[in-house]
Amino acid sequence: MTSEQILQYIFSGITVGSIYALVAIGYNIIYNTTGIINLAQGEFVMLGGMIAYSLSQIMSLVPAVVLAVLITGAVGSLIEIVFIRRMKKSSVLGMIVITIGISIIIREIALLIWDEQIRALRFFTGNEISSIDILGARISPQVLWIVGVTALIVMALYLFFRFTLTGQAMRACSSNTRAAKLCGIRTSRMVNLSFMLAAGIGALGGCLVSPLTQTHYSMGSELAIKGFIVAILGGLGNPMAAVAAGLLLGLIESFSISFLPMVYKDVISILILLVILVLKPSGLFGSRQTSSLKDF
Amino acid sequence: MIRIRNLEAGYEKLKVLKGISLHVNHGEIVTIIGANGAGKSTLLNTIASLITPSSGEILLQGKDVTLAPPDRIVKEGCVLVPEGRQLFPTMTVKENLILGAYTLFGHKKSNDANMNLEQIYKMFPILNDRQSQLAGTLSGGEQQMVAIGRGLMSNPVLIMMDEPSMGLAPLIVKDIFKVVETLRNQGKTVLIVEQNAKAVLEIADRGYVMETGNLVLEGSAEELLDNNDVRRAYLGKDYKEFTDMGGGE
Amino acid sequence: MKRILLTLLTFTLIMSTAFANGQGEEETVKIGAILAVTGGASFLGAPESKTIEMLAEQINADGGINGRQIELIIKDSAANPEKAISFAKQLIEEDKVIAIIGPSTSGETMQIKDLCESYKTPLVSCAAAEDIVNPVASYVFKTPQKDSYVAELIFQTMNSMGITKIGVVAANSGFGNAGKGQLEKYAPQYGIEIALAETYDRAATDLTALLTKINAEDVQAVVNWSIVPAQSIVPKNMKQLGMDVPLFQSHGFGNIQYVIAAGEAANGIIFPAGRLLVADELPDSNPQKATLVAYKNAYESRYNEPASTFGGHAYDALSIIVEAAKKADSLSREDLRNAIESLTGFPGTGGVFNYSKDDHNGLGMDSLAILTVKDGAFALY
Amino acid sequence: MKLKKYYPIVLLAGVLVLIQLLTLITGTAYYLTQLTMAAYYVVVALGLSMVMGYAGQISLGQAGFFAIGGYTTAVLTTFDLTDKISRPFFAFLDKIGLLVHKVTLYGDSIVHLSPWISFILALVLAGVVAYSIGVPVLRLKGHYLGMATMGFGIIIYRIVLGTHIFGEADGISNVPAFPILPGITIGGDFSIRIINYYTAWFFVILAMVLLLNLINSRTGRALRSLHGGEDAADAMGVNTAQYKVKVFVIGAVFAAAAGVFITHYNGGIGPSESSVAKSVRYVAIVAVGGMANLWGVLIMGLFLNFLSLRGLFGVYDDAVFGIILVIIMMFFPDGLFQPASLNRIKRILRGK
Repeated sequence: MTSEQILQYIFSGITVGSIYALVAIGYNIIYNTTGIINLAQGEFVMLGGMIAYSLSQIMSLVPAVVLAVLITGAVGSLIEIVFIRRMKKSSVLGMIVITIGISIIIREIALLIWDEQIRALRFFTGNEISSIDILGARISPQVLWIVGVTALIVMALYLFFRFTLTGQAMRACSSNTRAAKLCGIRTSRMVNLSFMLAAGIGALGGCLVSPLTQTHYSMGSELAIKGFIVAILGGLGNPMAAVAAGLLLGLIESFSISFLPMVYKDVISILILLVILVLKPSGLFGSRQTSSLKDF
Repeated sequence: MIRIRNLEAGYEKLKVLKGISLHVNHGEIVTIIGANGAGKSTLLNTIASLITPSSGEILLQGKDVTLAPPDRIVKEGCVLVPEGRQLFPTMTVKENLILGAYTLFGHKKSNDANMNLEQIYKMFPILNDRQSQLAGTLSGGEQQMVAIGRGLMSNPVLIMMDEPSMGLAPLIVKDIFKVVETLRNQGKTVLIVEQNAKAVLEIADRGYVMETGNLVLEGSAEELLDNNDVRRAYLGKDYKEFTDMGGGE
Repeated sequence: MKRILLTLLTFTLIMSTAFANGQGEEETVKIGAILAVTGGASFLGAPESKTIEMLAEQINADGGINGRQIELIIKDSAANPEKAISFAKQLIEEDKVIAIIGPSTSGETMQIKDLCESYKTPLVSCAAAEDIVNPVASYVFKTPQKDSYVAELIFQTMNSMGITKIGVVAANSGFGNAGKGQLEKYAPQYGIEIALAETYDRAATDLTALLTKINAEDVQAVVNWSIVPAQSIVPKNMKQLGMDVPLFQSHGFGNIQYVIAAGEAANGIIFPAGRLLVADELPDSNPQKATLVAYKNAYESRYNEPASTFGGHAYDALSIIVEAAKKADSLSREDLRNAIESLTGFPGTGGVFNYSKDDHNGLGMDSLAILTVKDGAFALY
Repeated sequence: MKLKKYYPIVLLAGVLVLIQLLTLITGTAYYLTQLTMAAYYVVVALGLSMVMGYAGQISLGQAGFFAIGGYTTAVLTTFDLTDKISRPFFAFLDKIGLLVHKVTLYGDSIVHLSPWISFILALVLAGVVAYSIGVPVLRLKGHYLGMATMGFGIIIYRIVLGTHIFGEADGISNVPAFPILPGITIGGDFSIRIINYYTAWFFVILAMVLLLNLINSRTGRALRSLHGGEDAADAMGVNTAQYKVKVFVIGAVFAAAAGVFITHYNGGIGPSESSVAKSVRYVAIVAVGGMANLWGVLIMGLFLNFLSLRGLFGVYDDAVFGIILVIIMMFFPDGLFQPASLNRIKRILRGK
């Protein structure tokens, strides 16, 4: 393997990994405030791409993306109000099942609205044939957008959770819901906010990747599973580690292609999941203590 | 300050509070003593609105807050320092305290919050040193200080405490109760639930005795200390243990 | 106990009302269709379903089959073989259709091939795989061009361009695998070396890693044999990687939507396909032109989306059944089968069909044209 | 032995005969096709009901076990042994009647393994896989368990989809019929449809009897205590890990058996049978049937599969199951066929 090739695999891994990380961050935000794994997270990515595509037909790209993020955030909030809020007393099993049900319903509605055709948002800069040379490896400018915006989101989230009162209140809800109530924090509002935030971030991710990977009504479940693997790999409830885990999984998948048939790529990532689950459920980057003191 | 009439509440089919009526006057320390499972914690949780009562009413400074959500109760000036501290273990001491003032921020009172923070640090200097340490890593006594401090951050008029002495060494318990007295001297009102009846009656003005969901006895602290039934049921063994332990130190 | 009794009773009631449904009018001619309208192959099944609904209306408006109206019964299998089997049995026995259109995918078609053969029901499949008509089952036909023609045509074009070393990527769908097989089979005949042949997940959305691997082999061209979404991703990823070699695709690229999705990167893609996509460019002398233009215009004005060759396969299936039924001695399944088998010179969207006892596909290699993408539109190469 | 508990089963048998007679009278015997297929899917759901309802564990990979059964038998019985028959091992198998000679529709003569062998191998394989997956995975809880089982399902799906001998995306067709006893053959031929209907339901009843006995056995009591709370069960001295694995293996073997039968009945199997969507569908059926309610699961499994296989839901097939999942979880978290839920429905019907 030449060094250019290795670099090319690395870029490919980072691109895919950033997408996984964005989905995993969504999981973690909701998990942190509610303890729910929202298996409909992948559908938010799909919705973001689809809505932005439709809007971009009648307006320019930036407002289309912004509106798509807002609308999807509202959808996330609505889902929480309509479905999740009523499920207070439900078991984990019930929660898994209902989020699967919700994801099926969103997907079917998307099929009704956008039919089975694939859609692609236009490139943020350049077009399909633009290519940037970095040390002999070549990437699309969209990759820079994906990686750059992912990094920005992660930083913004860090600042939000660390230094704003609302962010701290959300962390408080995740840390100890009862105590948060006693501090006068409206926990239901925080839960709603977490759904909104997760949906919005998912949607932004959907817009970012749409020019490269395209958007299809059934793309969500695949991403939901990959995102979950990454969330577990990083240690559930830890968005920062999710980013590292996302990049790691992206790189593993990318390099696995160089020596294995690509069809078994998913088998590898799921085997990693199973091994991690059985041997170290706290994730690769979390010690057992920190996962018991789950934190941002 | 607070007046409760015929309060009934519980979990699912199990009724824990069977018609509680009590009142706490301004500037008082009132205690509720009783055995494990009598419903003392349930009572405080119901006042704090963590549990929705099935009937009865709660008047806070004359306002009906029976069905108000928990954040309303806090805004009305009533906080609960819960049993077992219930801190945010993965957040720093400072963050824990700031969150106690959460309700102030909505009303552009963030200056109050900073002032309160300084006061808390003055009251518990050790917390000042530990402000950026994770709350989960503190000792039991320090955690109790954070819990009380967090409760005080929202400028409450009524502070409810659920078993503040639980799991603490006797010396620390003494300190904590000293703080409670200080609070009363600063004009706050305190409703305190304790199993350590002897210790709490020494600082309390009045007390209630609770048995299986009912308040069976009411009186001034001295009356209760002198009451034979109370002595037999709640002070006897505890009293001996407490003095033994206290004497040992 | 009482509860169980009660539920069982209600269940029996529900079932018996289901059984009570009477039969429809005798007047109509029933034609069944099993299509993957939803699910993983919906990009095939959805246009197919829309096409035959539209066409059936047209046929009925024009007087149906010798004065009898046709009634379409479309079943959505979502590309699940077990459903295709269930529906096939239902259509054969219960609805007593004269013929079945579909299924959309090769896998499903193979699952019901023997069933239709055993129960002597004509099946006109919209799936591509060669196995469907080889060995020839007397009741099973298909309308899409054979994979082998596509492969051979690609190699012929490569020969003319002087390409000798290529890389092959294919989706792990039935379609992709069959295509990869044909390419590997015919490459030696045309003196072409396949440096690397890889399959990828059919839902893959980023293939840069795979293409990097291919690029390292110094190939002169890449062939991608896939369906949605990869056929638009491969060209984009190739451009990103700065690969300048020509990209050949299969006839699965036959929908202008994929060109739109690939944008600038689509320009220069070479692929064999039926002439539907370039209908307007054809000379008037072309026997297919009338059919192609009629279908294309009707579909696009009605559904407000571009016509694809996939919908065309269903168009051909239904028009072949109707045409044969008009000529058949009776509307019995056996006579219909005979009529289909003896259908020759019938212009469809996929080509001019000449069925015979040994050829249940009926299309020659001339049914395909080599197309390319110029300025975001299909053009003859 | 208390015979009373078998009355509902006798009743079920009666209803089944009634349905068959009804179709005979009305000339609608074709309904039996989907009733037969539905029966096999019911067997899968019954097994899953034990895992989910009685043992309180979630499995989002049940279709994987179904596929292990179906694909094992499909691969083994479609492999043409004509040129291997002279080898001593196969000659021996042939001698003891474990090879089947037949002529295909297209006039080729082939020799294949008896489905009995593949049936037994499939069950053993499913059991072994379930055991080796179950031991490590069932130690997990909640989301982790759900995702681990789903991961298992996806791995099976991916392997089936990516491996040549499993027919990749096309699946395996031309699977021969399965003659289980003289006069009783599992196969798709219309002439043996009534036999197939009764055979399939015989297996359902067999499964019911087995499971009802299991529930009322020592194991069953242990299971119920397990559902009540694992710590409590542990405290009572119940070896929870062992019982969980046991039930998991039973569920897997049931799914695999159903997979074998339906593959021979349909004459083929495709990758969609192992998809996550299929696993979710089984979960939906168990949920709507009432989790720990075998009768509810039986009835809803039959009902929903019957309608789905007849294409009644049209393009909304998946949506129907999604909506079922959401409604059941929101309003009847214990399942429809549970006293609390039935009361609730009654109240709604009364307009309260």
